[in-house]
Amino acid sequence: MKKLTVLLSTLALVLSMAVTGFAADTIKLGVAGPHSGDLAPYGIPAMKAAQLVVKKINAQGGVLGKQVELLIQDDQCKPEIATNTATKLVTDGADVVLGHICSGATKAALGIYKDAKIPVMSPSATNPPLTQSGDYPNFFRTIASDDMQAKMAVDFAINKLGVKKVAVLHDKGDYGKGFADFAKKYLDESGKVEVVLFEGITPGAMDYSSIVQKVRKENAEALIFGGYHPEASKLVSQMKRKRLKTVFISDDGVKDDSFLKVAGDAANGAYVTGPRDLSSIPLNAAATAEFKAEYGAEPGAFFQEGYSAALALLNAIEKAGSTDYDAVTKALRSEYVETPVGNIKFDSKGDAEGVGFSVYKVENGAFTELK
Amino acid sequence: MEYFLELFLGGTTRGSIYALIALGYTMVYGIIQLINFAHGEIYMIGAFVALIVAGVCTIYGLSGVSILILAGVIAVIYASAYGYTLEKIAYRPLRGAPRLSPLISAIGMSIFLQNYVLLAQTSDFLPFPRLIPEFAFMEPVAHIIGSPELVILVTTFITMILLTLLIKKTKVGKAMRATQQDMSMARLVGVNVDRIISLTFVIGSALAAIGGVLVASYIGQVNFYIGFLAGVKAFTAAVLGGIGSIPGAVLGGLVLGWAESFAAGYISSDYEDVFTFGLLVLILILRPSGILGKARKQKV
Amino acid sequence: MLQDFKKSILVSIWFVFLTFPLMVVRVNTMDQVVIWRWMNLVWVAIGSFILSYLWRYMLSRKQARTKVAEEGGDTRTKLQLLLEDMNFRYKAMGVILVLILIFPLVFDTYQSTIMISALIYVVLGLGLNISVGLAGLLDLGYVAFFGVGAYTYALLNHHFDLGFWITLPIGGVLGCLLGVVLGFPILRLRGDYLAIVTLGFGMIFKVVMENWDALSFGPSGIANIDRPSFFGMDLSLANSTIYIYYIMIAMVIFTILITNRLKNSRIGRAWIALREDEIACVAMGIDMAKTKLSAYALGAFWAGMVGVLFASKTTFINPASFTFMESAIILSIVVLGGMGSILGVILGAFILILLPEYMRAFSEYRMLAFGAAMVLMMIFRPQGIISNLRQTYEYKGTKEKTDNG
Amino acid sequence: MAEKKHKLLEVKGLTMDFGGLRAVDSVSLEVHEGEIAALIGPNGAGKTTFFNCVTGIYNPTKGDILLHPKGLETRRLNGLKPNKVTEMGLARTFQNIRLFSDMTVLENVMIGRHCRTKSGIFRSIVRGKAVLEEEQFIVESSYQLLEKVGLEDFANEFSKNLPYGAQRRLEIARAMATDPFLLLLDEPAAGMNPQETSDLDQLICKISTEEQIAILLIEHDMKLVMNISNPIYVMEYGKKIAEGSPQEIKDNPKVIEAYLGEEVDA
Repeated sequence: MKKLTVLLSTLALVLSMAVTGFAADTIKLGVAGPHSGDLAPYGIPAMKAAQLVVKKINAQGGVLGKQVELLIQDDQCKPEIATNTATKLVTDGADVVLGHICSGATKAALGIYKDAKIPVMSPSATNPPLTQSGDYPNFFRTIASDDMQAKMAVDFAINKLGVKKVAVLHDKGDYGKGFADFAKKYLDESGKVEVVLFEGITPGAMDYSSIVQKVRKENAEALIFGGYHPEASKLVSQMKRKRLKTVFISDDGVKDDSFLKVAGDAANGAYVTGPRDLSSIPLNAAATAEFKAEYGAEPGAFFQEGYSAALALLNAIEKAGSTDYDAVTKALRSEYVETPVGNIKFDSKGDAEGVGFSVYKVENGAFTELK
Repeated sequence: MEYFLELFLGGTTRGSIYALIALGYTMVYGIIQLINFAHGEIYMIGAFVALIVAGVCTIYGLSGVSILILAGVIAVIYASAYGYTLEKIAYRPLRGAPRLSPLISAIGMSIFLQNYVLLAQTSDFLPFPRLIPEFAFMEPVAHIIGSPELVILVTTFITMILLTLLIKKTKVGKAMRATQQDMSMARLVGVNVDRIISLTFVIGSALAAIGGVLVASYIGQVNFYIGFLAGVKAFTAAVLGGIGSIPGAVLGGLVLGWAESFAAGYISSDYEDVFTFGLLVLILILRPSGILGKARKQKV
Repeated sequence: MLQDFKKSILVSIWFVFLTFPLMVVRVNTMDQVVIWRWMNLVWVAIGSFILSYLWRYMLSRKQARTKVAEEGGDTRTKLQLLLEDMNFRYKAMGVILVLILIFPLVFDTYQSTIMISALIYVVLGLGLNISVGLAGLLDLGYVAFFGVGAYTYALLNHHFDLGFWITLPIGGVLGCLLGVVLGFPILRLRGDYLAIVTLGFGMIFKVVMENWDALSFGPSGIANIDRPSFFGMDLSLANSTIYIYYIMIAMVIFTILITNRLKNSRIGRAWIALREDEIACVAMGIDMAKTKLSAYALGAFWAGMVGVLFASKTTFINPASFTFMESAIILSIVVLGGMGSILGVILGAFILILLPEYMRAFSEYRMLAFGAAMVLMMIFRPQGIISNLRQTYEYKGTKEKTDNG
Repeated sequence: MAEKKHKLLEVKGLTMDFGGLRAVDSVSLEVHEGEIAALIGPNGAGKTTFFNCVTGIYNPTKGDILLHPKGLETRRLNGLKPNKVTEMGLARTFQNIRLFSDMTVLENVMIGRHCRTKSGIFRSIVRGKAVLEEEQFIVESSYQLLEKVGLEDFANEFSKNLPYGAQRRLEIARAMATDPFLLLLDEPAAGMNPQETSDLDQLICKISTEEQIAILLIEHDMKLVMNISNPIYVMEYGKKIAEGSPQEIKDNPKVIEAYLGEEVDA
């Protein structure tokens, strides 16, 4: 029995040494996000972006003369798994991390990176408190936060559409409700508009006919919806069925080709906010071309943001001259970097300066940016 | 008043779909006292098969109503086949086992079927072609009740009449009722009980598939997860009406549809599911046998 | 032989028919493309052919086993006999204890984190085992109690800065109280109604947490929850993980000890009797309401406690962590491990939580496998991986009369 | 009937309706100390329903069920939960055997001891001396009961693996474990062969005399009933049609008609 114990513990020791590894001299870029499960479409493009960036930079001689090594971890967008993946990245010695994708998972993981003094940059976590609370000095993002989006949607509704009565709906989710809460706040603050309805709808419910009738009863001129495209397409289809003329305004979660496909005709005339159209930026087009050359398909959601984040992180290490936490965060805040989302640096809270949203209108089954 | 009518009709539409699915639960429960947890998944599979058939047909150039009928028929056939297989694999070997066993097996089957469709197809919502035509004569009242709702109501009504006739008038129906009342007695008088149980699953699944096709073409989207919530709601409807009772399932479905519709319309949809389950708990406490259910005398 | 072959061919053809639309056709209605994946059909055909043989073989084995049991024979497996050998059990426990204790010192933080997750599920499984495994009350909303514990700590920590150790029992007690409160209205419900109502409660918990902003901060959740402090000191991530690991080990041992004692007590026997036959149970003078409530509430207690630990480990919680799927996973742990069997549940938790973690490549198939396993277990091995170990009693057996007045 | 003995159970005008169906129609009955009373009647006469009313499984529509424990005050059983009735000292067996099939024979009997012992949750967790002693007492006394019904050799078998006749005896042992002064046996001889029946015959007499437990039994086996019981009550279509000593019953024309009209094996 004793022998067995000794044998097993020796074995365990050897194994663990193998895991923690013979640290080669590389810069380690951690990538975390959903790479499996139903939210994988939001995580895989950023992962591929990081792979493309690292491949390119390594071919050019790496960062600070060292090769960049990728550590990729799946968090399935679940907070409890995200803490595990964060721990994994920390123990594997990641110098900087690109991720996570979902706001909830990011929040759960950030504390771990903070303790380990690792800068983290998300291409997609738009939850405002991530930067605004000041709790996470190690957090940066290459996408604008939800409140900016809500502000833009509200301003558009008031100034461009001139509506007086607005219904605000959300899907009870983290993202959707956050957006709706901000929209309501800005609508109330404007003093020009009455919020006639503020409610959550149940994702997966059979239909939304009652709520659509309620919108009609309240005579809302516009409906601002916070949530994702499946519910949005159900709502617009039923509004069309019920011959409602209410204008539909929604968020980035709806600005997805699936919305156009599933809602069909009913989508026409809807407005959604989303990251500014950046295809005119040369680097943006180049990144897209790179992706197409490598994978033979269109890049998906958050590809450009992920590409930008990877560039920004590695650029900061290069400029800082080391992977030291203070030096890297300082470089992120002071040095401009050319990326597919523009020439950016980060403010003291971690939001990128120079990225923003636009309003898009659905016309003839396509999103058109309104300037 | 118009608002009330709108909510009422919306609730009726939703409720009649619940009723279609609830019938499957109630018939199966009536015969083998099992909550067929995977029944919602059969509904989903029905919708999915219809989507695939309709998709293929559209691409190969068929049109309109003929697709709807073809897709519907194939969906019904497949859902029935799945229902039949489900019973054979997951429930038949467990006849006579402790009560919890088939229930857990059913939950397992539900999870399995969901993930089978997820892996074989996709996790995305797929657009379901709008196959139900817009009738011109409905246009004046379209804001209250549209053509799809009308089609749903009419189809459900016809289906239920057919089901009633089947159960009341045919020999098979008689055998089903006999089996429901006393399985061993029915066996003694020469009813092939195994076959009747299979048939119950087949009929229940067919009804669920009809519901699936109707909902999918009404809402316009399908994914692997639509069966879960619909199944839970429909089961709730079956319990409300009195599980084991066929008119009870229909009434329960309608009551649940109205309750949800009015709750969302007059109170708030924030707590929609809370209302549903609150109603269920209330009914089970006040009248455990449901609205139309007869109290089963427990044999001691 | 030929008969079997014919049967399997038929089964194979049937499944090819059945899976044809879903496995073969993939249509994209927007781009007007149909993808035909014919190869899948071949796999289905071969797979179902082989499986049908396996199915028959397993069925015949099961029948043989029940026959032996009916004739009063011993159906215990070698493993089970080994486990019932007290001597072996003590030795094995010793070795396992040593391995467990040195684990975080040998492996890195990540491995310990994974192990903590598995241990959390061990406690959850043991808790649910009380109501499902012992008392036969199928609870599909168990995750709500887990959520109550997690939210208790998150909120008390957020508003009042209460520490982990104070909140730990509070979480357990609140879980327990909720168990009693929910338990009351559903006492009179029979097995399957109970299942659907508890499922409803689980969903209600999530909806309430999503909507009641003032209490729960809604879907955006609560962040920056403190990790357990070590005598007032805040630890680094690595040390804190090791610390939580040992807390978790202590909690698991505590849970095993208590559930084991309960199981082999007067109360535990009453639970099992309730599961076996409600009517006979009350006719033996057992108060059904009290017995059911105690099982339900005690099961909830563990979920509440371990919920506190969960919140302190992840430092962030939101309602999305408490879905029906979570309840289903805990239930499959209990079912697969063996209902009523403590050792089985522990093993079940390790298999179901660690396997997918180390086989990330197959994680997509995780839920598929869970579902299939639940069905197959019920059919072929309803007692689980390790069935309930029988307690032995010692008695003198005098023939003399006693005064049992 | 010689001297008047202490009256233990008194049922007056018991009526039970299920919807429109009257299953038991104002039946009155008494069981005295030391008696082995029997309730007989054709199938569907309402005997088991009568039992279920008395033991609290159904709440009767009308009538009184009074229990007069010796030296204690009279209790009305109507509407009491079954476990309360059992606590009061009235135990029963079931027509279609209801054993805890996945428990051992010994454990089945130990369940019967539940209402006479009191270790609660916390004390079971702490497992102090008192609890251990109580546990041991439960085991010992249960084993002794098994000895009494002759099942001690099967103590560690699963109850589902017992032969039919032994299962019936186990039900009796389990019921006796609740320390009753009145035992209600629902067709204890059903499905037994003649040998088993005659063993049962002796067992019932032994319980009655040695344990001082009064017995009320429902039975189809007329031979058994006539051998051991007195008085006998006869029910038909929910009504009591006769009562008296075995001889009186044998000669009662109503009884003969009821039985001849129904089936011959009675």
